[in-house]
Amino acid sequence: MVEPRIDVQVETNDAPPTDAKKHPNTCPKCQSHYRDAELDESLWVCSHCGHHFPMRARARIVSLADAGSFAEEAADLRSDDPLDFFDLRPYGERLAEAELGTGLGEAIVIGRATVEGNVCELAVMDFAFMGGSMGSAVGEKFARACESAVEQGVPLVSVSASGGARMQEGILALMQLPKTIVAVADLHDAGCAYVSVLAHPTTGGVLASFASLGDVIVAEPGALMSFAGPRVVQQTTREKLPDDFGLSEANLRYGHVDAIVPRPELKSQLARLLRLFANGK
Amino acid sequence: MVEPRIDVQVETNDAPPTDAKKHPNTCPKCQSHYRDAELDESLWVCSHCGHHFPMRARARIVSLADAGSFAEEAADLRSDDPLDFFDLRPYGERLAEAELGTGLGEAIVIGRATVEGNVCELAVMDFAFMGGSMGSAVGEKFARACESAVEQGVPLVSVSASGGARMQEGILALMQLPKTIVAVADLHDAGCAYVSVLAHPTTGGVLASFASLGDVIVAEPGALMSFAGPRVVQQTTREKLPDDFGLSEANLRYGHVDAIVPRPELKSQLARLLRLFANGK
Amino acid sequence: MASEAELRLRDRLSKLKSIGLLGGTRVSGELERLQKQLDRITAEPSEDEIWRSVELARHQDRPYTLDYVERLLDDWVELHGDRGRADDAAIVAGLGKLDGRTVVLVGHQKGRDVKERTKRNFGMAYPEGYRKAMRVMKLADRFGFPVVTLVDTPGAYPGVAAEQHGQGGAIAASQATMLRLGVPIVCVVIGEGGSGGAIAIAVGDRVLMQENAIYSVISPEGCAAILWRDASEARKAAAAFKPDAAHCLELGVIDGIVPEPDGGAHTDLDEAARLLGSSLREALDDLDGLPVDELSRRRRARFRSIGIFA
Amino acid sequence: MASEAELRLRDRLSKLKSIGLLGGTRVSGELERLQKQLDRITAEPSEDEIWRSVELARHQDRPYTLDYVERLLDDWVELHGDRGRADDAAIVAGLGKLDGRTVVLVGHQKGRDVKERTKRNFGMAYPEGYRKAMRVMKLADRFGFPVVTLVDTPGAYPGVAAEQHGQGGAIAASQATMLRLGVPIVCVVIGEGGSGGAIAIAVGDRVLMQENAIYSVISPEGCAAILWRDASEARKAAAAFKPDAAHCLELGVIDGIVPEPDGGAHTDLDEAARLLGSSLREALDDLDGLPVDELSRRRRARFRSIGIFA
Ligand SMILES: [Zn+2]
Ligand SMILES: [Zn+2]
Repeated sequence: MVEPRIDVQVETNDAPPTDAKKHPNTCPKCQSHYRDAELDESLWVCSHCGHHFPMRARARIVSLADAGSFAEEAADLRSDDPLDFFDLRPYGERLAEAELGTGLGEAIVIGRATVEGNVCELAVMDFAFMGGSMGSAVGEKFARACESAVEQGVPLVSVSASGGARMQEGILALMQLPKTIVAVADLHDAGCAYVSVLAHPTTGGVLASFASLGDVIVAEPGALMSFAGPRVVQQTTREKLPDDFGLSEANLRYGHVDAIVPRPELKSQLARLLRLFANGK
Repeated sequence: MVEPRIDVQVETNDAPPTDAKKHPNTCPKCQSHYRDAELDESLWVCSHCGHHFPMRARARIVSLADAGSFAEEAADLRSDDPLDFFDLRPYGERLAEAELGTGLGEAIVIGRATVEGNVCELAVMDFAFMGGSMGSAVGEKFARACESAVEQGVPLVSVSASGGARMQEGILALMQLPKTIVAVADLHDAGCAYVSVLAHPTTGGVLASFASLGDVIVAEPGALMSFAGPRVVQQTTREKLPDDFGLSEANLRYGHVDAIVPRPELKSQLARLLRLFANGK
Repeated sequence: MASEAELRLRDRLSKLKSIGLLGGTRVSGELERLQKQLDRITAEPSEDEIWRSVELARHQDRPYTLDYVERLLDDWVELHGDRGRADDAAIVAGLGKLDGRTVVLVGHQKGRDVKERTKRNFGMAYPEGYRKAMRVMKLADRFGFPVVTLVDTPGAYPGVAAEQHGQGGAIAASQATMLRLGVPIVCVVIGEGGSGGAIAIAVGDRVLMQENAIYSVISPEGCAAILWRDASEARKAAAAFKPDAAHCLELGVIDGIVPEPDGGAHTDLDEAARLLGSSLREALDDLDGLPVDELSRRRRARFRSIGIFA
Repeated sequence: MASEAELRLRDRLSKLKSIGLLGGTRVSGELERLQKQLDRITAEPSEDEIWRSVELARHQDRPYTLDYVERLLDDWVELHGDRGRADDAAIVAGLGKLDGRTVVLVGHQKGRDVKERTKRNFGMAYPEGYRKAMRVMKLADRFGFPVVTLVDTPGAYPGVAAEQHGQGGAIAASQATMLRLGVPIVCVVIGEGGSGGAIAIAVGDRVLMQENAIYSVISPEGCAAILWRDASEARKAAAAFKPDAAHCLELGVIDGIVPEPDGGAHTDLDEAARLLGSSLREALDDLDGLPVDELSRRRRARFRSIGIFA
């Protein structure tokens, strides 16, 4: 019999991928420690060494959208529990806890905004909500963001941060890959541009669907972008992983991303792209 | 100043690429020697070791087309000498000599035929005519073969054997690359299939144009198919070349050809493909 | 006594009948097919039954793609290579005739013996495999050949080189390519439909599963390792995420179930092939003659509508 | 006294005027442009003049693609990578605005100092470079952005890895891709237009050459080595195969010559850029508003008709 191997799609851990023992405001690279307010000020970039801390969806939107321009859409949409899934705890309980812990209804926030005056649709993921995993609700909200962009005739900008598909929704989670890809195809057929920003981490089913289909793909420095996570690769193949395994720097070298853009430059770079695409058909 | 490097496009030697000291009917692999009649009988394949000798265009057509089915086209088309090119000898003299030596008007023969009863257009190159090099006349004849296929609504089968573009026609030789590619585009737009057979050697401008654009690409065993010839690569890069550098076996491994088909099976394999494509739109 | 599964299926059936709610994605013959399959499902599969599917789907004697090719297609010509980097033997692709109609077939291929398993990497493709699939499917598109895919993989290969070669992007691109093909596509999960590696070639107009195939977002072992922190809880995990054909049908993920010989496809390869061939024929006949834009509209609507949320 | 070159050019001009023999490939403004350029050419270039072009085309201070980008485009965003294997620095590609109009620009890039030359491989691309070019040109196609290419390469890189990665196929595919783009394409040879490596990104609606650029099927040294069995006969070889702009115009290979500052482009980069910009603008304006199928028909006719035979 074929030796059963650990499959690779999903690494939906609730824990963030950085060293769990450290305080989340301690820079894992240089050990500098910051208060929340300081990190908010610096866009969650270590002012000492440039390390990019994970950025929450709301903070990301504030950092990109012109003040007061963001109008959220589909805020009421929530996950269901179609499989009555129960592992060590019921899925419903995990969802409620995530909502309480993050203040978000799901792992993605969508809405219209302007960036330096350029109208666009934003779709921003939040790793803090169940590891940014994609179930039916995330897929649906991303698809609605595409549809809203089409209605407005404006580009879509997504910021992904995800451990992959959400296991607790079983095969329906896998089906969000083609679902979001349909939405991008419709977006493209309507002549709207799609800029995909990959934040740390963008893995599994999100990398294997919409996040890889941007007309332009930019990544944040040091972001992990791999289909299979390093742990799974290590366990399955017993290969020694390169130091920069799956990082955006390696992906730039291997031709998979257009550019690495440090967070402080992201807004102006997006504005530049929006201006360029405003000329499109 | 940038160190001038030897460019790579063309290796149009008149000499065949096999060891020039040996008799052409001596197998370079196993040293078996054959009479012409024996090789004709065996499709110019060494019956001892399977080595594929170069095959002349007329013999190739006999081996592929059903008896009496081949109707040649554009047989009168000849090369001109637009640059009044003169190296050690005038281009016009080289052309005349090639025609006398091969009995062919140019390095390619085109015409309609049936293969196991399936109608198709054939375009067959001959390395013996100035190294199968492509100038304006070869480009024109290939393009006309495409157009004839379109008129008949049948697939095109080409058999290439070429050292590349024909230097003696300068920049006009280079322009035969896009010219033949236009012809393939028109062929495809008309819904006709194109099967490209690569014989030894298919290099330079022919590999970098029509020969690489088959819907299906099959190569003969041991055929060299490289853009730059081994000698140029060696001289330019000082790299040690792998033993199978540029050979069809390596190209299969690297994903560039669909299959390697030994010459005795070529006709039936082409017939199979023609039957399959007969169902196309 | 009607099981919950049966009730849900009946519910789905009545919706289809009344308002075409899952609309646009169904064509004639759909109702009868659902009805027939409904008649076969008399109870929600138990944990044991689900696990039996997992075992049968992975059975060492289960027919693989090339076993079906050999039994169903005439004039088969395998096409190799992605025209860029390599030929990935974990995916086979080629042209053949199904009842005289030229089709392009793409399928994962596991190996039967140790040597072939190594060569085929246990059916786990690199990006090169998906790029070969895309190339050959685009050829089908140019010539109007229907596409048949056979899905049978533990998953896309999770290796260093595979990542460096762009595994995630290749899986996304392959799905996007399938969405845009202007020809009918029928996909059948014939063994393991393992996550991204499976969906990469499973975006079709009809998605079917063999009776004992499984289709899942993660392997039972992988799921158990992450959620139960114990890979040996695989059986429990499988029961929880329900990768069996009956559940996939119930969830609207697949359009029909391809019957297998009693005891599983491996007990009678010829009969398994006959049953698969008959389902393929039926599906292709159904799709025959649909205009390209209608085909595309329905295919998109089919996948756009999958998912359950509040 | 009218030189032979002038006579041939006049002949070409009269043909254009009377029967549109090279038909379908010319649009308004063409006649005047030819006339103007005719006025500049007073004699067939001598062996010395041709060799001077070879030297100027390769001059170490000659402006490269990014020198023009910086002077001509606003909002430049460089795009990297072929989405499959690597980012080839020998070719740059990106989006920018030329006079407020978004264009996609693709060009070979040589290096100015030793370090950059190594990084950019002297402007000699691997297949990855052409695959990046194709990807970005397809993006232009989706959004209707005109494409500008700047050609400046000794040739595609002749290395073992480049061959293994499919150099020949990539060059063919890139040309085929350009033929099918539904947007205007203007190509300018700004330095060395070296054989397959050049034509790979030079299939456009307008193909121009700078005054001192060269465009050839092989380098003078390569030609001399093969035909004269002596690479030092390069000057003689160049005179024989005539890679200079005047001859390329005469042979119908290019549509016009972009003037350079006196002494060559390297003597005044700003002025060279101004002159190039003005030619690009003129060409793009000419092509503006042509329907896609007309554009495609003319582009194909343009290349289908090149060649001289008996
Ligand atoms: Zn730090
Ligand atoms: Zn022999």
